[in-house]
Amino acid sequence: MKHPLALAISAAALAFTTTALADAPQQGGTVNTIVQPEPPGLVLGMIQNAPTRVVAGNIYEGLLRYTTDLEPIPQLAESWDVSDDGRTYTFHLRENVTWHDGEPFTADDVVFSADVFHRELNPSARAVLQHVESIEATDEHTVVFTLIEPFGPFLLSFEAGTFTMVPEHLYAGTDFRNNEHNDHPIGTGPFKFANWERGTVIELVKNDDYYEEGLPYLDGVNWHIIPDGGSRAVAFENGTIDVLPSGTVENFDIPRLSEMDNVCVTEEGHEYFSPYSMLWMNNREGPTADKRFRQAVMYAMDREFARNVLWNGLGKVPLSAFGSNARFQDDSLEPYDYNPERARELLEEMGYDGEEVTILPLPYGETWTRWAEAVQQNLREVGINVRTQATDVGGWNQRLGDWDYDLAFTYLYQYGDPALGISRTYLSDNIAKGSPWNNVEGYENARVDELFNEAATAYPDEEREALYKEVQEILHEDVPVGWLMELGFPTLYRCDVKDLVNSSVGLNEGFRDAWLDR
Amino acid sequence: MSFFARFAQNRGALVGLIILLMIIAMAILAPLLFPESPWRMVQRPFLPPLSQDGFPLGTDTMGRNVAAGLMHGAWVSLLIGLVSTSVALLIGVPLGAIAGYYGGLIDDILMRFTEFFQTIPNFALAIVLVAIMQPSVTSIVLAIALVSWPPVARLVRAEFMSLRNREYVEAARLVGQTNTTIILRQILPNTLSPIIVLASLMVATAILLESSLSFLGLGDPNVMSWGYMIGAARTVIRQAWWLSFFPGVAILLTVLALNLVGEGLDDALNPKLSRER
Amino acid sequence: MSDIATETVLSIRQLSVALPKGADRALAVEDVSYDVKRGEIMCVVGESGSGKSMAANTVMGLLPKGVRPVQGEVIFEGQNLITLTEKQHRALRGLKIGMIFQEPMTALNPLMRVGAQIAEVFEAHGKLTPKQRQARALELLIEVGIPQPEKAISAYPFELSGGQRQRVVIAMALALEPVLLIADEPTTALDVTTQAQILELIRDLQRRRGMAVMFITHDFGVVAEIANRVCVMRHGQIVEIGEASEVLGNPQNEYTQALIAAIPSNAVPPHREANTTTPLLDIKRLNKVFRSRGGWFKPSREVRALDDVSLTLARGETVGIVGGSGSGKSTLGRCVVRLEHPDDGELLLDGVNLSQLKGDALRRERHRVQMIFQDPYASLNPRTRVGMAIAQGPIANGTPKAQALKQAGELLDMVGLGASSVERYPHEFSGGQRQRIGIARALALNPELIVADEAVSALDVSIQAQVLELLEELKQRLSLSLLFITHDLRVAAQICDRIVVMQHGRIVEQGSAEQIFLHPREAYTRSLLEAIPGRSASVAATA
Amino acid sequence: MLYARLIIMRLFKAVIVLFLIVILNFLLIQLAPGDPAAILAGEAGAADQEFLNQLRERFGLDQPMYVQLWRYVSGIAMLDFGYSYRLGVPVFDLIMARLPATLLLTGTAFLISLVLGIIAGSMAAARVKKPSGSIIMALALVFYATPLFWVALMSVLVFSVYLDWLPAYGFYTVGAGYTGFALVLDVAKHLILPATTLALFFMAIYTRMTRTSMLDAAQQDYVKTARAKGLKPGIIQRRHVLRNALLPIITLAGLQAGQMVGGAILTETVFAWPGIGRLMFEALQQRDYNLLLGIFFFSAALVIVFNIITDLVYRLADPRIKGAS
Repeated sequence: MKHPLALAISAAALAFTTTALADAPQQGGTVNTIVQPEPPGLVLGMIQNAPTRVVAGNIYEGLLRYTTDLEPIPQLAESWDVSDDGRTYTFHLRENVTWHDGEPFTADDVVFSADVFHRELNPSARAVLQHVESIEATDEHTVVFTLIEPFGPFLLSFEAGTFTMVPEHLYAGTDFRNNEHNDHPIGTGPFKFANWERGTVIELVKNDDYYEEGLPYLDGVNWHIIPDGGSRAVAFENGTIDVLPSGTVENFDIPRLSEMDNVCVTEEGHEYFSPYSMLWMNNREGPTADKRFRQAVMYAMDREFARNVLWNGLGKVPLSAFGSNARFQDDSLEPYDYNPERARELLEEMGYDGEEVTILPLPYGETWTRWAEAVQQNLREVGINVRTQATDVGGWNQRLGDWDYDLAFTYLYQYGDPALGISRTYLSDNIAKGSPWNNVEGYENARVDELFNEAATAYPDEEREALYKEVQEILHEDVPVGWLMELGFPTLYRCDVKDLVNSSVGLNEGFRDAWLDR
Repeated sequence: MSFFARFAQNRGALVGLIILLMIIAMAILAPLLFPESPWRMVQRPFLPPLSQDGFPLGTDTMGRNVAAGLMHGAWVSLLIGLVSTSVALLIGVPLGAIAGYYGGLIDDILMRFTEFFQTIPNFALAIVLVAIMQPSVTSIVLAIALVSWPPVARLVRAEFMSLRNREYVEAARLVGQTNTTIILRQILPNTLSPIIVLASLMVATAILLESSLSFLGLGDPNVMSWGYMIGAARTVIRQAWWLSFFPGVAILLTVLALNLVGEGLDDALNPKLSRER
Repeated sequence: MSDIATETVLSIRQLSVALPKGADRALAVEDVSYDVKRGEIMCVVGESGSGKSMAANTVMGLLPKGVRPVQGEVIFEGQNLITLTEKQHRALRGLKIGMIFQEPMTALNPLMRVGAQIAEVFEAHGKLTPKQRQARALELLIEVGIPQPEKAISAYPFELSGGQRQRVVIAMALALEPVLLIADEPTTALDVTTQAQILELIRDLQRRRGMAVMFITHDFGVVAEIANRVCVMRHGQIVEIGEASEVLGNPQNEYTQALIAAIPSNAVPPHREANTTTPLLDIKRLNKVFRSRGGWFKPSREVRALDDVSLTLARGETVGIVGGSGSGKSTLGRCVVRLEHPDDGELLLDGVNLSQLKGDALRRERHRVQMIFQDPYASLNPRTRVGMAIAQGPIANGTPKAQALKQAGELLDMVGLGASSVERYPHEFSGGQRQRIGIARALALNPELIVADEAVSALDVSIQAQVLELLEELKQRLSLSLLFITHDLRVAAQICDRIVVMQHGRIVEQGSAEQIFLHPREAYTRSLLEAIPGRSASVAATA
Repeated sequence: MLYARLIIMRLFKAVIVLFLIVILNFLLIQLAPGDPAAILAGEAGAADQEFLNQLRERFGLDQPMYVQLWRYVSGIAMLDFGYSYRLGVPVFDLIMARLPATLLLTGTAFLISLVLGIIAGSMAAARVKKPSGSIIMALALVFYATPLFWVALMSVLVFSVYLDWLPAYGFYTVGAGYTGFALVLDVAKHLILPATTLALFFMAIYTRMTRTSMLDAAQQDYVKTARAKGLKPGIIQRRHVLRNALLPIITLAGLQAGQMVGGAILTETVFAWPGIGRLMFEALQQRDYNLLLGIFFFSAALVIVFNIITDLVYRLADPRIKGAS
């Protein structure tokens, strides 16, 4: 069954392409949108959380952008070469780029950003940089990265949010976190920081010196801060807000809002992150340590119901550890369909004695709370004694970091390549207390470790594919975590905002090409 | 005039009592009328009220029966109100009694302590306490109790201060009764009527507080309370008004009824005031 | 003069006033008729619940809610006040009829200056300019004899004493020179000397202005002092009415006779002597200072309540402690029963010093001295059955409960209430009966000494007499030793062997009752004696 | 003179209370699960131990608790509230930026509720046992019993969404560029819904309190005295009954004024009002200890300030207090 909203989205996408072709972009106008929650700061590279990315992605830039098919396209790097052994990457930079303060952007900025700034501050960049042997500026506009050994997903690592370019002339030699420019971020992007009224609005204005001729079309973007979901919906309804980024209104509001006149919806713009929702299951102790119990949980959950009722029919019910946007997915595996009978059998087989199992919802809003309730009820109906532990973000982090849970909701970004976004969940050397983002479930399988490690550095892709196929089979059988859903996040906007989403990070850099047909 | 006759003279109080009894009946009958868990997803989501047999109040975001939730919720809301009030009384009455009876330095210390609690805005403190203890029925009850005991302590203290020099108390002291006996036998029974009146209002306030906490997402996810229902329905208020409307009305009626009963009790227990009305 | 005295100002004819449903009787006042004439003071006298104030309130149009006249008429200046509209009635109040109330402490608005409150009377009837009103207010304050009237006019009520406040109320009532003044127990809340002054003031003003005064009181002493004519009421009906001298000197009605007989006699107390001279209580140089607790920046204040008080009481003797408010007499009593902790000095009871005992040691000695309290309504726990209230003491001191309750029954029998009262609650008893219960409670522990603190002051005269009689009888029967504290010399004279007069925490004078009465040595004692209302009148009557 | 001494005395006490509050809250917050570093790391979506350690060291969270407490308390003594962990901005600046909005909202609501409550209460007291009086009291009871957030939601639904008369959220129209009087008008428009919502509940309280207090005062002897003077009922009600009835209301209002800061959390959340109630809730969720403690400090200070103001007003209203001290 296809949910009505999902149908609406494909129709809108069609309409969108036709009108986009018909009209020529117009200059001018300001778009009002929303950022939720209020970001802690705007210096991308120092802070990588979602609200910072969505605002600062329009101020800062990376070397590359990615199409919705995750193909790299130029941003600050005009072109790039990869050596045959897959160890040397040479980037040729644009020559006419200046920082917002007027200083030119050069290869030294790249070396500083990658080798100094990100190594110190940025954990996700750090994970990639551990494969890098050296970074050199061979001339003012050329940078060479030399890797220790081939690293398949290396070219996917240069997105603005993960690998931001920061101005060396302002940051070199300073205490980065207390740098005076943190209050007034300086980037190379299409918009400049203008004003931030805490609790109310962040205002960006057009960068007149932007290197892409004619861009941006808009005069500015205002990011409103409205803490209540209901108020955000009202603001969109009464026309104050033009664009509702994904996740800023509750899923339950989306069908109603999308049915309004002059409102368009798109599900695109999340391909790079491919948020994948999972159910951590503690592999260390309790009933969840038993593989049969974990399989029973997979059979007990009605994931189609959740997709249809809670997610408006958007997203995909996943097959296994690899999402559909991930490279090397093996789609021949047999899905864990909703089958309470099978779940009960498995529980009986393992001799489940009714021991209480706790479930930790993700404290990110109503949809997640409802979902936890649905799963709780699903599990109860096959005879599992479940109790929900309510918590806030702090408690959730703490419990996962301390492995103090039985079942817990989460979602993780996949970053396109299994070596970037997937292996981290299953590698045993990634088991460490204190973080909710590593191998939190405590799954240990030597063969899986071996396969993942080999695949990351194998070259070329055919070799990687074979290794990943075996990993997927093992994981599918072991169910180290529950695979809930590949999330579909719709972006709602007035149809007269054109060319809004055109890359795999969507709104994070969407206003670069956007224009108003008013 | 008998106690009930005096109570029933206040017509509002009688109405309140009837509403309250109905709500209590709802709570008691819930497991009989809706033996299934109120969490069960039994029908299509967002079924409007009266549109289908067996779902007089419709269904919620996930197809759960609103009527079942409302009935089961009565039990939870009343329980949270009663238990948190009892805990608040357990804290406030002894503190107030000791402060009021002994006076002097003990009184000073206890009252500074009470004032201190009142200096932190109530609701803010409740939120912090629930967040720290993590939401559960226990933490909610404790948090509500911890922010609502100071008025009890003050009331009891004031009563004790005015009663401790009553002649019958002095007489009790003179015949050699111990302080504990005097506090428990002589003074406490005579402070009961204002305490009962205050307590009935506190139950109402506690129900309101619980619903406010739930609204902010600090409710216990394992029990179906009215506050939870409104909190959960808040995001869909536009497309499904009935989801927040019915529990909202339920809270309103309960709080209203408790207040009316409280006033009635006040009239019946403190006849001096009733003449003024 | 004579024609003035016969001009009827107010005429009440067959007035009946109904109480709201559920009250203890249907009519507050039944078929009452009397006149108040110009230039006379008409005293309406009766005990509590006699309905004596109801007619006055009808005249003023100030009946409580739910209380309404159902029959008769009230004629004032040719119109029937009962049929007036509220607005018409309002025009008379303050202008033609003035009123004084019982409680001067609460009769004035605490938030308004005295001058403004007086000026309001003129304002209410649209007289004078604001400036003139202040001037008149000052004149009135001078007229009612307030000390420092220029200061008093801008004072707040709390800055004035009770007597001064009552003068302010009188000034307000007289501001517009009313034809009729109604005074509802205007001196009951005041102490003896102040009462005498206020009575003098009212009589004086009445003479000077030739007003008609309707004076409501429960005290025959006051009646004797002030009345031209008397109307005695009981249960809402008039039992006797006539010239003051007639009614007082030659009461016709049995009830009136009983009331007059019950007045503590002014006759010289009989000479009595204690049976023994063995000292039971020996108080040596007792001191007590009350300190108001100061704050961090606020100085504390001190009141010396007992100043080197020494006193002995023989076994079987009754000693009266007499004094005005603030004399320290109550503090002395409370120190003796150790409800207060004396600062220093000795309190020897049969040789044991009680003054510095504390905690359990004190608790164990408590049964030796017991107290009878003033307020029969406050001295019994409303939620404790009478039997239990009496038995509590013995139980606390180790007597088994059943036995203690049995004794309680016997004691109740002894104080004339019957053993069956054990199971009843205090609210089922009248004030006098409750006081008997209080006496039984005090006796339950077989104390060596009983302190009676104003034990009969809150009772109606007739009840007072009965309770005093009971005490007298018990005293004889059980050879009690009694410390009898009272503000009323007459009462003291009735029951005491010896009298101690106190003022400002010191003993002024002590001696046998006879001696204090007939040959007071100190000026203070004399002033107390002279202030007794009706003293001259009743002495004359008995003479 | 007298006031000056009183204020100094009260301020001295206040400082002690505030220090105790700081310490208590500090300890309380330590009990909460999770710390700001973990949350910031969590939001980033990917964090390693090194990142966490960096953050903790930066925030001083690696120190033993007593050191943290000492640092914080000695900071407060110098009126240094530290930096917000999450926003990296001085706590003092953040609070000062938000405080005016809260004060505007609560102040307006407070005045509306007090004035209307007293008027409604007096009217109800004058109409005891009449239908109009009963209707006022019934309304007050309903407002009292209705959950505040529910009223807020419903009023947005009715006045913003369906009728489109008033803005649904925010402090002013962002991007409209109003200045001067236009800005004042704009803010006023935004203020109406949240202030009214917040005021309703408190108005109900004042209405009930005023009525009870007036009926109480009407029983007093001095009212009988006033009637005996022949004063008109209106004057008696205003000058004698109401003035005395207001005394307990002043006390209550003082208590409520302080508490309104806390009560505004719900209103500020629903109406996206950028006040400190909302800031507090966010700080709590983010475990932004410094910010949270700072807000507690300020709201407690507000309560104390209101208490002192109440005392002064009470002294003005009741001459007896002045005389007693």
